[in-house]
Amino acid sequence: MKTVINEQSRRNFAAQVESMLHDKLAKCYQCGKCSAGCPVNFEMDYTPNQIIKMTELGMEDTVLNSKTIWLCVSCNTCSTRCPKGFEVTGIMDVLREIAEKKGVTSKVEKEVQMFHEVFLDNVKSNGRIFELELVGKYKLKTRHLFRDMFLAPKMLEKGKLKMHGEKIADLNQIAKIFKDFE
Amino acid sequence: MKLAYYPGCSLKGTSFEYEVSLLKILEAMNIEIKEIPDWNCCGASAAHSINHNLAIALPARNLAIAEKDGCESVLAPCAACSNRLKNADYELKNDDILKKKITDSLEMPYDSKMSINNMLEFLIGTVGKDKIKSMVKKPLSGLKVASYYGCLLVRPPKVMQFDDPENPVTMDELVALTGAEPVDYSFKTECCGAINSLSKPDVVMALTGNVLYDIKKHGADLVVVACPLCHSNLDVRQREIERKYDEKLGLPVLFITELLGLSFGIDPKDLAIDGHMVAADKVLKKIDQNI
Amino acid sequence: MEDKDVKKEEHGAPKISGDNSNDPRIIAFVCNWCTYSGADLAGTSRMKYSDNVRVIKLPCTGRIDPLFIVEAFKKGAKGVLVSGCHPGDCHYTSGNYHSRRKYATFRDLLGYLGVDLDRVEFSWVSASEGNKWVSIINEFTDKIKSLPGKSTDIFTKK
Amino acid sequence: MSRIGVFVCWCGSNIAGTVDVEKVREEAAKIPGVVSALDYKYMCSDPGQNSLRNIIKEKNLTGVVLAACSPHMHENTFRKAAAKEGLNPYFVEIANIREQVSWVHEDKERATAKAVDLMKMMVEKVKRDKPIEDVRVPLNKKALVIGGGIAGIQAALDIANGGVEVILVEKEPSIGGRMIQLDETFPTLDCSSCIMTPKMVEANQHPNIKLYTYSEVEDISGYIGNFKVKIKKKARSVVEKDCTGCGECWNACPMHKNVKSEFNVQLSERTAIYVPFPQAVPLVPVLDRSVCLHFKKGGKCQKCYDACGPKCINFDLQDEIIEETVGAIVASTGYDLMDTSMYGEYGYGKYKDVISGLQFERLLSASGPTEGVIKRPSDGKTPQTIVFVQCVGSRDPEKGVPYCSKVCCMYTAKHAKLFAHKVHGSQSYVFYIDIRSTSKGYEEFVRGTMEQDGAIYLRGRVSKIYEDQGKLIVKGADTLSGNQVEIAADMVVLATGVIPKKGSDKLAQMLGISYDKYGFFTESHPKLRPAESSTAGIFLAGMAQGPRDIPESVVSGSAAASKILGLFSKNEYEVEGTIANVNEATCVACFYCQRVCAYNAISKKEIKDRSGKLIKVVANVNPGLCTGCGACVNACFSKSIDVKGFMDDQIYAEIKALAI
Repeated sequence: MKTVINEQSRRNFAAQVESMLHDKLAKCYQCGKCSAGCPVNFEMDYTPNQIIKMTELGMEDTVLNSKTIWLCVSCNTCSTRCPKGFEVTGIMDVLREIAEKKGVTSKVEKEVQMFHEVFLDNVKSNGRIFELELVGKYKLKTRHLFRDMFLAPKMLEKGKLKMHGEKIADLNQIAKIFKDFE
Repeated sequence: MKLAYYPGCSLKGTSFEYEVSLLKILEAMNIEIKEIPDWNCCGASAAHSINHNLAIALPARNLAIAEKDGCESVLAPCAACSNRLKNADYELKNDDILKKKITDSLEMPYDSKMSINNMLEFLIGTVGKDKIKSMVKKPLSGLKVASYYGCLLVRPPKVMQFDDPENPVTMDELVALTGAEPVDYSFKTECCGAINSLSKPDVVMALTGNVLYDIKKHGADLVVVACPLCHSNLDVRQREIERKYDEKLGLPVLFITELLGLSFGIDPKDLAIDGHMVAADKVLKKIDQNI
Repeated sequence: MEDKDVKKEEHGAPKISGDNSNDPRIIAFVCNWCTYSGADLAGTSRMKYSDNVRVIKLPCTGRIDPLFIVEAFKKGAKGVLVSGCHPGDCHYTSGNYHSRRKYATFRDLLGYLGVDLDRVEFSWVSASEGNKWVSIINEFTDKIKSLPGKSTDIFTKK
Repeated sequence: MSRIGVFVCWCGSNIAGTVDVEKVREEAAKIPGVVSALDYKYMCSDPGQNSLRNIIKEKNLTGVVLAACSPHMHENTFRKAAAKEGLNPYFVEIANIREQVSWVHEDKERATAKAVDLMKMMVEKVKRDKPIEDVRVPLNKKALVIGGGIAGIQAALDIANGGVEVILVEKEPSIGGRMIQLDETFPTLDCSSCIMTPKMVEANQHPNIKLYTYSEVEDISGYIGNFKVKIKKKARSVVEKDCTGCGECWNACPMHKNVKSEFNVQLSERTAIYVPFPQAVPLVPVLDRSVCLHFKKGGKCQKCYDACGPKCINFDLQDEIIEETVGAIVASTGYDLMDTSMYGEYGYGKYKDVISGLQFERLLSASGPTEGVIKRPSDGKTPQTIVFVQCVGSRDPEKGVPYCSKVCCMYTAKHAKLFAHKVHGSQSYVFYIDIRSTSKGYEEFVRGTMEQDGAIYLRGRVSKIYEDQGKLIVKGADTLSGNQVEIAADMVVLATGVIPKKGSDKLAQMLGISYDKYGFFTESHPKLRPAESSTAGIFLAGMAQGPRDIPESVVSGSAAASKILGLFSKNEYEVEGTIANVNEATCVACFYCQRVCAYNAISKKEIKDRSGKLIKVVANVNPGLCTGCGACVNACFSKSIDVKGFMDDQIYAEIKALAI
């Protein structure tokens, strides 16, 4: 592995992340406590502390295409235990948001990204989540048609999956919120 | 003081048992709550994962409606919902520029004076230990109960402002009130994988498996939770986990409201305990034999 | 060299102590231990800053009498800077707390006397903060230059 | 009429390159009262100083202004030169035209104008200078050392060996401090008690040292040369001079196994009447009244009294207050360890086998609770795998302190090494962030722990420790391999951060010395006056100043001692004369000045006539305490107090010199 640092793009990327994060990357002193406690670290391609360092170094492509940012479950274990009070969970949100805005599609963890997108589409059109529709659309999009299907009959039987979703009355306002902030 | 109720999507869907049992024990204790009119989804993890402002705006709408409705505090039984509501409230308090953007978009003011309670804060703080204790008709003595808190109730501590983030005890205290024995174990606040339940089932099974086997090792008869996402992973995926790791668990997973309801002497059917994937029959039988 | 000469012409002959809003006299009351040393450090580091400032050295900002500030304005200063050690770092244990507390009280007095409070600044510069001294002087000078009115307007009549 | 001489220095081209020195000289000559103006290439050189002296003599000058470099550079040089010609040295003023003019400005014309202004200010100031005499304070040649750890003992011995009397006060029943709790010391693996005990004994037996153990400083007043000290000697319930240290009393005490031993950091128990450890100095027990049955159950139990041969146990002894007068003080109160139970994720306090570094020292020590055999507190088994976690509490601004505790890297390496020596085939893992091993032999020592003793170092912090089937599962990270690491250990040792001794902030307030936000005493100057506190006559030593190891503590103890011996080599202490001065004729005795004085330098003075009748009360400045800060001047409503060298009329004259 080798990185040639381009000062201008390094600064731009780091500054963009810092302004969205309201925190300084230099605060992190790479002690690794975030990575030590991360419950999903075992599936990640880069540890959380490496993501922070790579962001500081301006390695935008590597960071935005990493599995790590999509595998993060936002459990906040890292931020809670961080001795420097650095927003480790926050930086994952920021990087995902940048990836989403730049249209970077995660090559390796696209399911997670798609799930978030389908979820928000669902909120946009109903104001609330209609779970059966959410699951269905997600499965169509990812083509994981049969994964978890064995759960469905029993869940239907138990009444856990409703056949009809609720929509809220003031969908116009929801549409406006999405228009203003999407 | 009117108490607003924000059920959230899960309580109206996959975790309907939570709402059924909540309403049942509130009825028994004679406590009234008022569902926020025309509430919307808080955006859950999807929103904050890819759109920070949306993740504040969606919950803010609910808070603003509740405030307009004359409420000063809101109960959000779902840990994810209460987490998102608290996060939104925190950001609105600390970021005036963002607050203006959002209230302008909502065309509603928000005064940032709402007290947001998760289920445990509501039970211990608003209802109170004495009231709950006085309701216990059928003590659950002899029952070993592990309280599973997960992430969203306690983290991040500066925003949640609830209990000790490494070793919370509120739910254990509630368990003790029912006469059951709280079980201490190591993974009370380890993550179950929550949001990636559908997209990364393997990861979720590994994480949830860790928690469940640790609870089993410490000799619990059942698990109580105060979060629909935790419940979903611990209950719905339990059979799969047993198959994957080839080791029996058989741990019923109840909502804390259901456990309280049982100790109040409410019929398990009225608490929708039969709605869970892992049958609680053995535990229920044990309770019945107590009397 | 030519450029410099041209510039000089633009501004006219530089007026050292002239009563000119573009070239305001600024008096700085500083403590001997922190800020004076900080200003020395700016010198040994060969940093450059505005030459409008004249420093009056005192043992401690606790020694500063608000009437010194009034007197400075009366004698034609257009800005007065008071600078001492950081709170807690005072060479004299708590002298700068005294001056800070006093400053709050005497700010009202200065205001009552008609002093334009925008022209009085209070800051902390430690012995190691040569760069901070430089930026405070430059920013304060710019601010004073940007303020409307002549020195005679500093004592505004209410 | 003033006769002022102005000397403008070129400082080579340093000043002359940017300031028109001749113009400054010409302007000086025009000022009324200036009788001589001169510019010269290097005023600080011998010829420069000589011309200064000659002109003072020739022109009979009453004041001198040097337009030169900063007064912080050469004020003293020129004052001394002037004094040689009989001029009061405070009649020399410096206009700083180098650091604050020529080096910071570029436009020569404007820089010259500024230099002229500064020169004029100083001429006006020097015209109003009054002669100032330096003040002399008599010295009581006796020293007080507060805290009997290694730093305090070293200071006391050095002072005593210099022939000066020392009072050594220690809060605990024995001197020895933290060092006597340690097993072996890095990097040489000297046995700590083997090198410490002789020093403790020497301090106890030294004819010039008076030792007060189980005692605390209760009050201090006064100033350099003349501190009045009140020492509370807590009731020991044992008459020291009669006790032989035989041990019959503590063997007879029924309260064995009831109280956790402070000395063994909770790892063993002690009796109610006890000596903290066998080599205690003095070897005289203390009766802990908070747990003793005699005091708790109405006087029935007196088993220790019955067992005592010389009958030196006395239940009626009371706290005693001892008053002493000393000329100088050493504050060496040492440190405590942070309470690591606040790390819920590490389970200290919850899991018995998660212990602190100091507890591990006691497990290693031959005089410790396990007689030097490493055993787990939970089941007494010898651990085979130990995980050491560094930076617990240190370098953690969120939960602990942001600073580095300095000694943990080294003692952890020592722990891992000694563990390897004592338990063959064992394995240690060390989680670290950075290794700080910067003194002589330290880096080699750490490398040896890795290369010879086989300790595995992992670069990263630990996030969680939990128990699983008799093992402690340590979840950490190794950032070098980019991995999350999980280790099943038998025991975990936390390298706990150090904080100042509890109550050191209160002592600092009593002494009137400054301390930082953590409570560590601050030096008068961090580099150049590291042994001095902010208050004259009070010196600092040991960990009370900040994290440091044994050799550094010894050095600081010796440094404080040498400062005191130096101070005591004269009979009087000289104080700069630029201090506050009261005009007794106009003082109205409101004493606002007293309220704002941070140094308690102002007292009430009664003025009586010849018959002894009280005429008036006025404020009086104690020259030993006054530092000349000037806070009192502004507090004075009747304008009766001023600071010499910075008087009101001088400052107004400086402002006036700048009039536009």
